Amino acid sequence: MYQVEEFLNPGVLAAVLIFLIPIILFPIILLLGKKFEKFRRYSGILATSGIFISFLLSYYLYSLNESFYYQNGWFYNFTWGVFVDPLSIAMAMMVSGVSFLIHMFAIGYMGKDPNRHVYFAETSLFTGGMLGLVLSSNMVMFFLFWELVGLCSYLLIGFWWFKPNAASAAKKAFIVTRVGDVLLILGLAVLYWSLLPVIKTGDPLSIYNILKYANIVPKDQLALAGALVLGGAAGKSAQFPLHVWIPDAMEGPTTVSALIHAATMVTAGIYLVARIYPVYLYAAPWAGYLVLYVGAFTAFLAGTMGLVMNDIKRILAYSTISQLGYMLSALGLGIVASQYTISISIYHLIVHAFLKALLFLTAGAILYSLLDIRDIRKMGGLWKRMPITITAMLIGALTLVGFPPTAGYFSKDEIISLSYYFSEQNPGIYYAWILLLIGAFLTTLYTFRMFFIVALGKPKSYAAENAKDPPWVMLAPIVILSIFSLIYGIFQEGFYKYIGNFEFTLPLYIEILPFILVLFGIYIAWLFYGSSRFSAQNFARKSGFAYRIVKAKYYLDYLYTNIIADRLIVYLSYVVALFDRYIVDGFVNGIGKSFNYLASITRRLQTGIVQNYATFVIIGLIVFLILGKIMGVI
Amino acid sequence: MDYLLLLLVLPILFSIFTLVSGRYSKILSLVFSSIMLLTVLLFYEFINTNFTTDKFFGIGFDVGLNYLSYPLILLVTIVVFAAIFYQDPKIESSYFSYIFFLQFSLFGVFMSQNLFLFYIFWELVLIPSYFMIGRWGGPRKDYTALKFLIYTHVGSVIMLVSIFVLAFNYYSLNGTFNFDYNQIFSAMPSGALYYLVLTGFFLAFFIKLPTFPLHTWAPDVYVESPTTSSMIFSGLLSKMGAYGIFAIFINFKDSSVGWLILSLGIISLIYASFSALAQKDLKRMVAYASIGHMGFISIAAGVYLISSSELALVGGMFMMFAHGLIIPILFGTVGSIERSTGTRAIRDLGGLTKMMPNLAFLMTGGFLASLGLPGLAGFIAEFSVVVGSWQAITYVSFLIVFGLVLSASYHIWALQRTIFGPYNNYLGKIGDMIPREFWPVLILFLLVLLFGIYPYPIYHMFQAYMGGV
Amino acid sequence: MMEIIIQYLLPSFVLFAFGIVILFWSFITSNNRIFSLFSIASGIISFILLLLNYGANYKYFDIFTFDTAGTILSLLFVFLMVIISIATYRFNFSHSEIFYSILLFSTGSMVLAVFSNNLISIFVTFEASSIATYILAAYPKSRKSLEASMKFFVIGALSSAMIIFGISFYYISTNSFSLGLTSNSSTYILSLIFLLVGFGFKLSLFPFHSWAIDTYNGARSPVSALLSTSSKLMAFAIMIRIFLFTFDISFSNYVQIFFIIISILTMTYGNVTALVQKDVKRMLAYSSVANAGYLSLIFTLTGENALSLALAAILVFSIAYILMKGGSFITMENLEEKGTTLNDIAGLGKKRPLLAFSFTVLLFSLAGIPPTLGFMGKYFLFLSLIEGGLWWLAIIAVLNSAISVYYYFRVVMYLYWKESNVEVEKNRHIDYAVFSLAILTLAVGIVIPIIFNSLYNLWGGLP
Amino acid sequence: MIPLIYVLTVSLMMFTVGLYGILTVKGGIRLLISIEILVNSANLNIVAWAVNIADSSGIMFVLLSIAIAAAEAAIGFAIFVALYRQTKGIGLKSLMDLRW
Repeated sequence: MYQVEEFLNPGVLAAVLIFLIPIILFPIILLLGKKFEKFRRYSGILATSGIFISFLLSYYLYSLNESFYYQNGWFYNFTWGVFVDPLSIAMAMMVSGVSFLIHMFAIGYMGKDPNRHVYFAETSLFTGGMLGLVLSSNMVMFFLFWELVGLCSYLLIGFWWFKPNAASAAKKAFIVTRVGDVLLILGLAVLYWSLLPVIKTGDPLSIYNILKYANIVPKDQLALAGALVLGGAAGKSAQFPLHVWIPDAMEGPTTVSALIHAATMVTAGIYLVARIYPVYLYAAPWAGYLVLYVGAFTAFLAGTMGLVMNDIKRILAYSTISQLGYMLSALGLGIVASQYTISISIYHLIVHAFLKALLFLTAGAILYSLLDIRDIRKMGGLWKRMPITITAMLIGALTLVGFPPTAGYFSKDEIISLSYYFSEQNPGIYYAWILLLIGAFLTTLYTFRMFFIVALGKPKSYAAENAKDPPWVMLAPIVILSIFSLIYGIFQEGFYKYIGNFEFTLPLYIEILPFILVLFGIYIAWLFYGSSRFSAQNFARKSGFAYRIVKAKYYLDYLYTNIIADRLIVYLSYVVALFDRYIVDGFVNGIGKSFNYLASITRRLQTGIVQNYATFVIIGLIVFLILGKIMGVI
Repeated sequence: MDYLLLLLVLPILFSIFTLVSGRYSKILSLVFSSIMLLTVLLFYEFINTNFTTDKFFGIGFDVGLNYLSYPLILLVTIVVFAAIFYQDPKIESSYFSYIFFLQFSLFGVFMSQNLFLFYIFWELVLIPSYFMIGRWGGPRKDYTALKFLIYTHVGSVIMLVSIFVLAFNYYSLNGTFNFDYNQIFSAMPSGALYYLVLTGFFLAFFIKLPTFPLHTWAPDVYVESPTTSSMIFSGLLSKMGAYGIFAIFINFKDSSVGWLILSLGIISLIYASFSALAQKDLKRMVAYASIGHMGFISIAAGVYLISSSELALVGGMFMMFAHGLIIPILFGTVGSIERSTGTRAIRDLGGLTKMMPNLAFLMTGGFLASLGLPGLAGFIAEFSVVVGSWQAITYVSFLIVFGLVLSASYHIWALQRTIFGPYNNYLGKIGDMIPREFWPVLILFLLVLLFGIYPYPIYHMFQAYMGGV
Repeated sequence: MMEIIIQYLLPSFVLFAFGIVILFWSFITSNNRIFSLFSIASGIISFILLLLNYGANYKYFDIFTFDTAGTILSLLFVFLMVIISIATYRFNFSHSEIFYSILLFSTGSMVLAVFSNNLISIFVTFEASSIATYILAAYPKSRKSLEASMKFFVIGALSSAMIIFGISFYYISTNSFSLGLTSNSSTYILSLIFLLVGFGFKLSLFPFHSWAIDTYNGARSPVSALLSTSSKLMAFAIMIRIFLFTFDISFSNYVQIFFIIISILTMTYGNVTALVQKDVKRMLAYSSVANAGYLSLIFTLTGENALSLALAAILVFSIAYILMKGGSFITMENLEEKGTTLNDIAGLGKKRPLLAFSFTVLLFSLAGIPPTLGFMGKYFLFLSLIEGGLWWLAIIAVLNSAISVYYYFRVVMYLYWKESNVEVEKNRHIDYAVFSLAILTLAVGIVIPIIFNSLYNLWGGLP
Repeated sequence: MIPLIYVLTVSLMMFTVGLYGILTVKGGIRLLISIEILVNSANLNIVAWAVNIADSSGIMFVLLSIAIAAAEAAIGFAIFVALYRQTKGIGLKSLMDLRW
């Protein structure tokens, strides 16, 4: 890790261009598309190629195989610049690659939309923002891109702005993430003031300084900062209790869900925690436990909710949440055990990006050919009709549940085993292991529930009967991604070495425990949904109460939306407005009115009768005489 | 430096020319305002130069430019240029002469170097504002104009008394009268008189700002005025208060005062957000948004008084610049909505993106800037204030960020109701922003974007000012 | 001796002479313009003569002290008289020679009154001017003006009786009529109180103000201009000589407390009651009562520095007061026929731009908006209050002036953005008269801070 | 030689009478009369004192004030006559057009 002084250095230029190119494409595509109707057809290709360039550039950075940072004055003592190390390079390659594939898919998927130029402009802006986020060298700049991708997600969720659900979902996503963001700002504030005395000069919020000096900052301050930053991460990565926005965000185009709400943006929170890992590492222990248990609990909770959804995209959304929980808990494990386990978490992040992009694209393909029917109960028997898509879906499902030898096996089970491994020295982690284990089981259950209902059985709707595979421009990314998900496992060792290795060994029965659970889960899913031996409805009816709670998403949405937002805040605002109108302003007007009233009294003194005036004079005389008497001078 | 007088003479000349120029005044005033823009840009050379005459009773015509006043003068010129470009159809020819007169008095406020001159220009601002509200206002213009006048005037006259007290205290100490900003505060009286002086300046500045209990003139004024006036008033009148706070009020080195104005700032941030959330009228909502932003300025000043955190103070100064650019965008877009649809009621709007894509773009941009999205000028300020204030007030900052969330929520809510969602077909077929509305707002937005990404040019001036202080 | 005193008396004698000349000239012609020109000419001559005496400080025994402050005040009186004569150039009433000659007589006696320094001379000149103004108020014998004059006369006669009483008590306690004598007897205080009542009537201080409002309202506007400015300032000058230079010596805190009460009541009463006036002329009457309150603030001051500052400030205030109040009333003259309510002046900005502009400037000045002269007057006055340590009184005063802004600016509102179909006839002379006053208000306002130094200790007869 | 105190008492009586008149009478002429009484009581005051201390200036003043009072009375009379021409009557209570 060394600092590059001059800007005109190939590495720095490449790093800057990686995120600058897609950002610059945004106005270009927008204006061209606005000016010329027929350019819009090519907007997708332009965006895709631009992102491909940044993919090549990030590969170039990888090939340089050295980590450096460049920073330059921005405002006050904050700097801007790029921070290139294996972590950011890996993220950059993942983001640009996945985004490239999804853009390619979107060329077909959004092909008929009149405003596709807007879509592609915004997605390429998003990609640029995401790449800037992973490459930025300073937390303020990081936060800038952090909010930029949030904005893009807001705009893209509301891409079909005329749909009321889309508009309100966009609003919800923005405000919920905003809650996290302000916590992040406070976290940065704490970091700023805790690092300022430590570093004599320079930028307290530059990532280099944070990594370098975190170990000599008071622990409790670091813990506070970490907790606040975690709040931001929870907002972006939809961790409990701020997870409520992702399922609604599925209102946007499926490609958007694939790109932003599955593969890239939602992992920004994980990346944030991994980026300033030392802050947690040297913090007071409770911060570590917080990270771990937020992650583990989310992994479990989202799994349960995924079980009862019928909207295919929402199922995937909940699985995304739970997988993010796995990543976060992987980091948390390392923190609690004060080990360097970023590699495991990030590896699962990347695997998850592939497989979830794959699953969403397959879902997109299904929606594409089923004319936007999203309820899985209206599907069925699609395997015969769209074989390639559903096969890819199967691959994705297997990878998600971590079925060997798919990549998921190497990433997710690693985390579970890691939790067990640490829980041996540190019993506090034991419950995390339980939660993660159950989470794995639940994952299997809802994934294969979805798969069986969609793939097998009879078509339950007219659209499902004559569905067929989408065109190749959409199939190609699916195929590529499924290949990745299959074979990416072999890169595990190399990846661990690249990011920073952490090895451990466990007895075999622990190693394969998750796998056994997975088999069991698949079997149960088969019993219920594949060969309908048991009826899920009956089961749901039997476990009525629990079912209702889970179905209602644990009433969290109800609490946030209906109680806090619509009742508390809105009624409070009415009260404040009335107060403003009648008390504060009423007071001001009251002063004026009272003066007028006073005047209407005093003017009565002016009777117009001259003798009254004379009387006033005499009264004045007498009063002054009395006054003189009182003062004792007469 | 006698050139400085040019800055004061030109607007007066322009206002006279526009007054006599009859029906050409619209185009002429546009030319004049662009000339002013160029002149002010050229005057970057003359920062930290002063012009003084010989004094009588310590009163002389002392004007000067420093790193705090120059950005504000630049802001005034930019906003006036945009507003004149906007040219609300309601307004007549003589309106522009009032605008230039207002520009003159604002320049005076920002450039004057002694309190007496400051007070004179401060009061002079009332006259053009009164006429601009009253002659071209809405249905309740009489009430609004008189309310604005009395409300702000009461604050000012008490400031006058405090200026006297300071002056005489200085006189009794040094045997000479002296109204200079930097020296007169060395003679701060004690006891009851101290609180008198404090109250005077407090009322004057925090009414103009406006801050929570003293804000009720602002929504009326912003809403009753035609769009051009709203842009100017919301963008510039509040800056007088802000300038007063940063140039004069922070001379009260008193942390209890700091806590007072800090709490007032936080209250008005949250309070304004709540009131904005309840508004049915889009323009009124924007007015409350403006009040909410001004909360940050008192927060910054308060934090500075508590812990002399330079970051927060500079952030507040930058907020005053950023807000001056952002709020006119909001009023401009709202004005063109009103012109095009004939209504400002949020309930009647919806899905305007269909008919007015340009407006949708600019309005989204303006609203996001106003809620402090990074990459736009507002963020730099809010971030500096929040980060800068943590050390002084630690957990109280949660209230500030709560206010941020609230402001985000009502902005987004308004966006969703007006330009997103299904199109309200009762509006019928309506046109997009016309060029005279589109370009000025776009220019302002591009400036906001520029200073959001590259704040250095303005930011370093405020820093230099703090270095000078 | 004799020739010197002549030089000082000449300005007023010129006025008297011209007044008599006008009376006789009325046998030849009854053309109003001739008389107006006569009075303008006489005004100019005596103005020049007064300017020649400027800066002198000459005591004629203890009867007159020709000091510069008095010269400044009398210059103002003469100037206002000239302005009034210009404004009334187009008067078309029968017997307008009476109006002009009595205008000259009253002004002449006022000029003498501000110089007189002895209770006898004070009484004589004061009464002369009062009697002249009774007649002026009655002119032109319309019902309104007669009622105004009647009220003026009754209260005036009563208070002149009070003055004689006061003088008698002074005489009893000091065995002399010349000012500046002290005594500790209670009759001395009695004389103070009676004189206060008697002269407070002229200055329209609170309990004795009632006549003023009706009289200023009922009398013809130029006359109201004269009454509300010149004669008031004359009484004020006399009061300064009596109370500040005589009674203050032995009973300063007594005087102070009296006047603190009086001035607060007067300011507040005038301003508050003016808020609800629909008739502009009556509103101006109330505001002139309020201004009397500002004027009487000077008597609440004690201490060398404060007093010397206040005595200088009061001159600025008097200049401002004469210009703006006289100008406002003369503006009213133009509307006298149609009526002077707010609705009648509505839209004047369109019908008579010049007049409306000048009136607006005068109103700003009355409201104390910088940089007009009215602001400067108040500024220095309140400055002296702070110097005297009466900052709370200063706050009450500035709050009062803040209230007053309401009714002044409401008039501006009607001038510029209200419509009415009242026809206002064009009268160039009034335009010029008021415009010149407005310009002076602005110009002098800007130069005052520069020349303020030269206004210090111009009052002769200081103890 | 009448003792001073007698004279002053008389003048005081006159003062009260005049005051009472001013406050109560209905007609203008009576008002003029009571004002005359008032003024003359004051004059009496001065004269008595002047005689008491044998000072001529007091006498002089009284002469002047009598003359002025006469002029004043004349003016007042003229005003009331003119009023009578306008409104057949000079009742003080009837003249209240200008008020409030």
